[in-house]
Amino acid sequence: MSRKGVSFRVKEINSDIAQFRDLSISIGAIHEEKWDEPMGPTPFPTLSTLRSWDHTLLKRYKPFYLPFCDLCCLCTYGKCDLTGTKRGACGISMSAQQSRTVLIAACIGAATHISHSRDLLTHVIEQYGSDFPLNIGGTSVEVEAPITRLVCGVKPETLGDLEPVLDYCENQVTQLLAVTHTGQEGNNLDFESKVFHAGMVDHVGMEVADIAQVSALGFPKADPESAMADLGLGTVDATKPVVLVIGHNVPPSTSIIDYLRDNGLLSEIEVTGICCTAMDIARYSAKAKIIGPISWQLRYIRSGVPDVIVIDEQCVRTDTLQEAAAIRTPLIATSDKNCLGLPDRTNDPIDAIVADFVSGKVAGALVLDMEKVGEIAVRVAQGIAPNRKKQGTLPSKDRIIELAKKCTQCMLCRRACPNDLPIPQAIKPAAGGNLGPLNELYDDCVGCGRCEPACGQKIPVHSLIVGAAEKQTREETFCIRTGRGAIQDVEIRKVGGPIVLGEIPGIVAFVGCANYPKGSREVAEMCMEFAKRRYIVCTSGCSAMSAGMYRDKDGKTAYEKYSGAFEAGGIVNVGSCVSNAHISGAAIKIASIFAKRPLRGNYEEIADYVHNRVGAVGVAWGAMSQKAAAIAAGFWRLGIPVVVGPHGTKYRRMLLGRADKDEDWYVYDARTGEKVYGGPVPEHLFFAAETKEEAMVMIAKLTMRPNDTSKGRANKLANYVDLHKRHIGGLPPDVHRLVRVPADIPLTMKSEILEHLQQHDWKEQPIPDPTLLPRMVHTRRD
Amino acid sequence: MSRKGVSFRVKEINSDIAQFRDLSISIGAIHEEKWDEPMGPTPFPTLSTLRSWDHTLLKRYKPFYLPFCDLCCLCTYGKCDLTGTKRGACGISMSAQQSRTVLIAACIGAATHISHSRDLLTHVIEQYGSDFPLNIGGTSVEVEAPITRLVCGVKPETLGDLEPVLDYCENQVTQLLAVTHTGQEGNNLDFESKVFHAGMVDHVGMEVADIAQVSALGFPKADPESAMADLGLGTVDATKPVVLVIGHNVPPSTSIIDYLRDNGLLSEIEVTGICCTAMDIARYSAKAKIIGPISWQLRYIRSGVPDVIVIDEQCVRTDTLQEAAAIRTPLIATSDKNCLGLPDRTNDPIDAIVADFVSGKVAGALVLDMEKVGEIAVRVAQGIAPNRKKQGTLPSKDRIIELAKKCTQCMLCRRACPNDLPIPQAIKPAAGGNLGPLNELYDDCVGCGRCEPACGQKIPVHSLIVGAAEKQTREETFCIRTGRGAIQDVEIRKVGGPIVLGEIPGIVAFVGCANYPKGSREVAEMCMEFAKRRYIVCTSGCSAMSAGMYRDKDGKTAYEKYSGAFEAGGIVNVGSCVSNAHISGAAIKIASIFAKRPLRGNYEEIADYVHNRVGAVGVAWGAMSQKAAAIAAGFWRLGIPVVVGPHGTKYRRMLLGRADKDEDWYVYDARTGEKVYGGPVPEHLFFAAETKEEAMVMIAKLTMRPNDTSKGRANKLANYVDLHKRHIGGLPPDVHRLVRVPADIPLTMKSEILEHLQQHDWKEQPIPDPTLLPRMVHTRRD
Amino acid sequence: MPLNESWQTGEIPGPKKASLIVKPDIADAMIRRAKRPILIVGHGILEYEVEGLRLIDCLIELAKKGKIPVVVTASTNKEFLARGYIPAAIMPAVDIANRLTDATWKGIDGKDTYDLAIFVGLPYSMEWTILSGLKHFAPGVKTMTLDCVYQPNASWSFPNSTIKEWAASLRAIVANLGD
Amino acid sequence: MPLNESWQTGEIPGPKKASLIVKPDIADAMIRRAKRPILIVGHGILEYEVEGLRLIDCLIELAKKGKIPVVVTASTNKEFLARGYIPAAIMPAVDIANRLTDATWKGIDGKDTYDLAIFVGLPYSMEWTILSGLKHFAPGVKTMTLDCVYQPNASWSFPNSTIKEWAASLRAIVANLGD
Ligand code: SF4
Ligand code: SF4
Ligand code: SF4
Ligand code: SF4
Ligand code: SF4
Ligand code: SF4
Ligand code: SF4
Ligand code: SF4
Repeated sequence: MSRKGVSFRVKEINSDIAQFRDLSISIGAIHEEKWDEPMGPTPFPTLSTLRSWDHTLLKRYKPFYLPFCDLCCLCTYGKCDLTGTKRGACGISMSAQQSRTVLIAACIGAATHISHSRDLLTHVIEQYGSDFPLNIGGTSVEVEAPITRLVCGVKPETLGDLEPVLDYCENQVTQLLAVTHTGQEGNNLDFESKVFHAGMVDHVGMEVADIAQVSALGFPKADPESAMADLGLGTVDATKPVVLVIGHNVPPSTSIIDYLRDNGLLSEIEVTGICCTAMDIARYSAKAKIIGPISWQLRYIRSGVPDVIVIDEQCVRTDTLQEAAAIRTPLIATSDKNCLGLPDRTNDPIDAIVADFVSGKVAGALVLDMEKVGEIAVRVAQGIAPNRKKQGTLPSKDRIIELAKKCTQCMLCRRACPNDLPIPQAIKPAAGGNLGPLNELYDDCVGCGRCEPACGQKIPVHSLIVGAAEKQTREETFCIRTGRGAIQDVEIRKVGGPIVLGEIPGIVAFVGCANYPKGSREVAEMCMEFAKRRYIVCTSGCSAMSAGMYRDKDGKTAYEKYSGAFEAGGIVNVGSCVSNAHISGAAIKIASIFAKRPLRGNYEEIADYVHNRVGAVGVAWGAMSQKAAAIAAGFWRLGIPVVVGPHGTKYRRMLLGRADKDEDWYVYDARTGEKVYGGPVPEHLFFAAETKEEAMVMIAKLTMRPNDTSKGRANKLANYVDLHKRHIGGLPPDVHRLVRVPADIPLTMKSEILEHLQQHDWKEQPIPDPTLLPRMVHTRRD
Repeated sequence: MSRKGVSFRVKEINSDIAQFRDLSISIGAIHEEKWDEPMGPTPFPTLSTLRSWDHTLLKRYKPFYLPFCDLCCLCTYGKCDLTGTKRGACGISMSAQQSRTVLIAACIGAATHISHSRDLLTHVIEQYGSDFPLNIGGTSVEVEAPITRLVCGVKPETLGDLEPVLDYCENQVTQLLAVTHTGQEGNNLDFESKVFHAGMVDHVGMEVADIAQVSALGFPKADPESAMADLGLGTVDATKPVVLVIGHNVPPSTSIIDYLRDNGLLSEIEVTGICCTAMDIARYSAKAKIIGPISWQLRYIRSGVPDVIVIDEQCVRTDTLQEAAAIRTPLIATSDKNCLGLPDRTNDPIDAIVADFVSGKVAGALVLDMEKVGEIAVRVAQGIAPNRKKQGTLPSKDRIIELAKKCTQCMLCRRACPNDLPIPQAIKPAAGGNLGPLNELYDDCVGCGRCEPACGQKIPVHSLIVGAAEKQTREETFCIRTGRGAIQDVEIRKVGGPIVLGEIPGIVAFVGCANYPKGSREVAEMCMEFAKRRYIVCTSGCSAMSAGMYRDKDGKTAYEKYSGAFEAGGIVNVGSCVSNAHISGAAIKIASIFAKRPLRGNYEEIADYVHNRVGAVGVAWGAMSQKAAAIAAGFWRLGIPVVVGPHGTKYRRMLLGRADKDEDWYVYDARTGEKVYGGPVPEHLFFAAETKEEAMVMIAKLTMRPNDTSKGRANKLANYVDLHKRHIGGLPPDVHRLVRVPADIPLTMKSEILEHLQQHDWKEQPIPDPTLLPRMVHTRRD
Repeated sequence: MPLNESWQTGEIPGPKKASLIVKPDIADAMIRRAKRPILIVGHGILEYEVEGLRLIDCLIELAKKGKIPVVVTASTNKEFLARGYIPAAIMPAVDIANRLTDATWKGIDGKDTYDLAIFVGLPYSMEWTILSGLKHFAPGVKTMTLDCVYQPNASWSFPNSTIKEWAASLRAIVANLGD
Repeated sequence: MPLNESWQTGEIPGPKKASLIVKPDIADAMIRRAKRPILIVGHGILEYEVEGLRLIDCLIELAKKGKIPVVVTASTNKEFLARGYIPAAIMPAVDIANRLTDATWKGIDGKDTYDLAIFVGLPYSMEWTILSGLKHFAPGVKTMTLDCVYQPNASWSFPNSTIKEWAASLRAIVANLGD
């Protein structure tokens, strides 16, 4: 009766009861002794352990609620109208309800990463054993699990060591989800504190997943020069049998590569992927091709190219089975989280399954044995490709014109489109033979397909757009540096100084989904802009793909133009969604490795350091999912601001500072214990920008920290002012709030800024040694 | 680095690192050996292990979706309009979305019980140690944890043995919640299967909680004659200092009783409770008084009687702090799940906290140390009572008339009222001095308070109703048999035969919340009706209270009139919400103890037995919460039907059989393996009744099972027909579907039923030895 | 009182909402146009009596004149029987609604599917959710409510009305049907 | 096109919804009645040009005639500057909206709170959510949108209109204000 029972497969439990006991012995804390760092104050924090830190942040960054619904429908007392000061039948107020909704989203997001992490870990432990050592980057990465060390106070050395870490995560997610029950938490800020907690736990879960797969599957190990992989619809050789993998959990896909390798088929079959499974399979074999983010699912399937589709979990369109059937491509589901109503063929012989697929007898099957999946997928693709002839459902030009003629200009498609794209306006000319305007929509279309069922004329609107962009899709031939995983300790040591001194103006991480207001290109443009300005740019997940989907005037993609090192002007693709942990991990490592702050179970001090000193900003331009909500929350608790696109207001609230309220910006000076004005930096914790331009200006501003040296502040200000001038016009109106001493003023902007300062009665303010924790006064260790 | 870290308190971890290792040793599976029952096929089932069983049930009991919103707002792609055949931006359909919403609710419910269970277990282990033996009913209860044995395949003997069981639950909740992420499960029936899984895991969590508290806190141990406790507003002696406890997690309340006992104060102070904490504190000390279910929160607080309010978790109105402040009563929050924004005083000296409360300096505080809570609560009540003078906020008759005069008859209060109560129609005469109609609303009012913020005239509508019913509230002096906990093995042995033979027509369990369409009384009336008809009636939670809140014409409450034994005509209050596990546990024990089916890790066979043979029905007449959803789901997976009130349609779907489709009702005859018609029994798995009368008739019908002997079926039919005649009128139109052989016909109804059968071309059908599992054919072990 | 808002303030529907029966002839026309209408009567009707007219009598007249089969839910049957009218079927509301979502169901008489389902007298929120179920999952069935409050999920509904206005409308519907 | 439904079909509001600006005078009256109005202009306005009239010019005229301070978001500032009009403030949309929920905020000029916030040119769903924030959390501030689509969370909104109708209305509003 060991907790290990949890991750057991039934067959194992049946086969040998004694195994229980054997395994329960292996749980032990053997490595505990080897780590001589003393335990910090908050290992395995509970819901309330870090509450006061959260409230400190939330006092400054108050939630600005943007209710996305005026009602609550969570229990059968409802629906309750919570408009204004009304309360629900359980007594809840609108503000608490909004935070509660955020907490549900964050719990779903964290649960998703953690359960993915658990499935992955169980799989690699089955394959490689509990004792398989963690290896994230050899000797270059001694702090192998900064978040786990920080949060849990443990130092994992083997795959097996990661299991109790996930136990903790599962326990906390359960506790947090319970908080959303009717009649539990009643205070909005306490809900927010729990959102932060969910975010922190989420990052632990992500870290476990990525260090497990990097170690066990031999992904690039913190390699700044990880291989380049093909990216884009145009890179697929459709003359070969094509496998498409979609999702986030890589084992079914590695099993495909393994089968291809073992059978010498690697160059005969195209393995293509969408979403993070694509990112991770490319880390496993750079021969795999990445099609694009979630928004490419419909267009790629409808192109008819894939001969077999293998889905695992997360961000898999739930209509994949229907779309696959429309192109007569079989679908293999491989996760018990996404069974799609398919018959479970896990225990059937491979030959029988392959035969049923190839003969067209079945359209889909559930196969939960990862090892079988590889062979089945490949053999089905081989068997089916010759007959399918890659017939897609995208309309030809003639057919587009014909369909466009049926349009009544009712506007329903546009009214269904999340980006309010002028579809009817583009269909009108198409009816007359001019497909240009339709093609123009392609870049801004997020491929959600909502326009189609909206149309009373049954016009397949999205297909019309993709069809009209046929030439453009063929030219989607980009490349991406495969996910490198962690940041090396030595890189941290190198950039720690320049970041604090300001030679590097900040770290900007482009993460999250593809729900962009104006297409992928904006992400690529922002990446290049900040790399050019010598920020450290990080990318992950869908955003990492988007970053590569654009060539500048030299014909180069971001990944070709900039290095993959964690350095000024580098563009660092850490990997898939779960690799986001390396970004927060890097911030933590700056505090721990560069600044030598104690790490173990010492969350508050490290977060206080990061918040006040490490100029990092997360940008989730197309953030869409609950996972993105959880990831953002993990950054918030570390005091790292997150910028989202305009759709981000649908996350129900922003966390906004008030630069105009001086009293909000006082910090303790650690040298004296005095409360001193630290300036409105970073100004916000969660901010939705209206346009790319507004985002870039805000990003530059949000890298500022109270601890900036004058040199650093001057560099950050120079970028901020320059971006503001270019994109907004004129000097930023708040520049006087950001200059503390004359030396903060960028040299080249001296006269105009001085004039501005005079106009605003500017007074010099000392630069503090900032902390928000009274207990850090006089006790600094660096 | 043991998983035990999870439940550690920070101080312990800090104090001694070695403790980690000590504890990791104690995880072991020592007792495993002592249980000689061989392991069944499905211990620790994962999301897909029992999928085929679920689909078997779902094929017969198909979801009938009742979307409570036409949109999905779960991610920032939305809101998506899912009307009819439209799909969301992630591809999801309306049916899948509805099931997904049910899954979120079931996950929240399960997480709530499991996290409550975890907190409780951690607390009692801290107090009594891991090795403290489980004792649920001494030698009368050998099967101490039927659900845990069935689901996990383990046999817990000590408190410590329960920890890994909760690990499993937390792991599964995390997995299940992940399924609700955007782009995961796409099939509605697979969502439903996961809902069932959540329900099953929920019952494990509830069982752990209740057997832990019964064992450690010395609650009645399966005692059919557990003590009677006072019930109702009228039972409180308001001349004494009064403590009010609200919630579900009993430790803060036991600490109050302990302090009173230790200081000889038990008769000086009134300890009163609302919701399950009330149920459980009465199990701890029958001196505690139960005020009522969740719907009594506002009326009791507004009465001004409580001098201190102690809240823990779940079903605590989120405006309690505001309501408490309005009567100048201090509030102590004791759970990290519900902090209400209060200052954390956990580590402050008791004297200081008490002083601050008594002086009125603070209105509320968070105290997470259970041992402190008892002393603080009592001393605050003592200190504050003399000065407060029990000033409530309920209006006097004159004030009611005055307020009623302000009414503009705008109808907004009525339109906000979940029960559409004719409030304006009652306020009109009140303005003229006739409070009768207002008083009449009292019984049907669920105390949600929604009418008040709806009123533009700021009339405190709910207070008007309660004020008008002042005399009635004073007369609320009822009693309740305190929760007895488990059902004894010997009781199971006794009733097994009569149930199968039909002397006992069924087990009817009244459970769940107080969101009644027409007040509490209907629950009491139903209990009495079924007890009178010699069904075994079980009660728990809010419903157990409601069952006692009514006196029949002899002036007796249900608990005075009927025995507390699990026998024909007994009314068995098992206890609080988590005690519901004893009801499903009893059904399981009938299969295991009476029918000797193997229990260990043998879910499908046991569920198949229960579904086909044990005539149990759950009734959640006022089901409101996510916990109620999870509890119901746990019954569904066992094949036990659940009846809810009309508000239950807001749970988004029913699971309805189609009696008119003969092909749906075939079962395997275990003797022959043939597929034979088993009749439409039980007809539904989840059914919302429009009225109490419809519910009673349906309950009687739903106790039928294909395995019924003729004697049993005749008894069940007699009740069904009689109830139908009384409440609906005439012979039930489907009686010919329920009579299989002539001997099934109740003697007294012979002629009319025979006539009906003739009119319906009735043909005799053999009575099968029914099973839905092909593998059970020829392999019966009983 | 707003005419076409949910009677229960919070029970906001999505984009597809009931058309208002602004004049009784609209309802008449719909009933006449229906090939196979069915009338589902909940227990709520037992409460209503306006100016000596009991709603149940009005519905019986409607059923007779329109030759519409009546399904009674809950205890409504007893009152019909007491008036000498035998409903076509006794069935819980969720059961009849569930059958209406089945495009292959041949009706209580085993002859054909229904194309119009007229609801009256269920508890407001139960009727709301049941009509929602039909809105989404019974594309072949139009729905109408005869309650005095707006039910957004029906195909046609009365506006929120006073009992008087409503009784007059019902009377007019029944009278017209006789023509 | 339905007049008073959310332009984005799925973005259904709750019970409290914007009144329609059916005639330009309504908007004028509201603006005149306001003690301290403020105009918030998003980047969307840069796209609109009807019959030679650029929306931005119309708004500048509105601001001048009505003496309404203008807050510009995103890059809108550049276009205003290019026309020689200096907005009262440059501020992201969420920032100005957040300040409007603060009943103690004394405005960009430090003098007093605003009682009317006029929005135009934000992305539809962003404006929807921001207006929702103000609907619930800025009880002292009435809101109005000048976009050509219905924004249910405002206090007043135009109906969903064609660009032509809408331009005519705007022109009329500006013309009236001059009176
Ligand atoms: S959770 Fe509260 S606000 Fe939501 S529906 Fe239930 S009672 Fe209403
Ligand atoms: S598929 Fe593209 S065009 Fe269609 S609604 Fe979605 S984003 Fe708009
Ligand atoms: S919904 Fe269809 S008919 Fe209407 S404008 Fe769009 S494409 Fe044309
Ligand atoms: S919260 Fe979402 S699901 Fe609930 S009523 Fe609002 S839009 Fe609908
Ligand atoms: S989860 Fe799917 S249906 Fe729901 S809002 Fe997101 S995209 Fe739309
Ligand atoms: S408190 Fe009572 S009367 Fe008021 S809305 Fe709730 S149930 Fe109706
Ligand atoms: S809401 Fe207020 S004013 Fe309106 S009918 Fe009810 S009590 Fe009267
Ligand atoms: S029965 Fe329902 S309302 Fe009552 S305590 Fe349990 S969950 Fe809460």
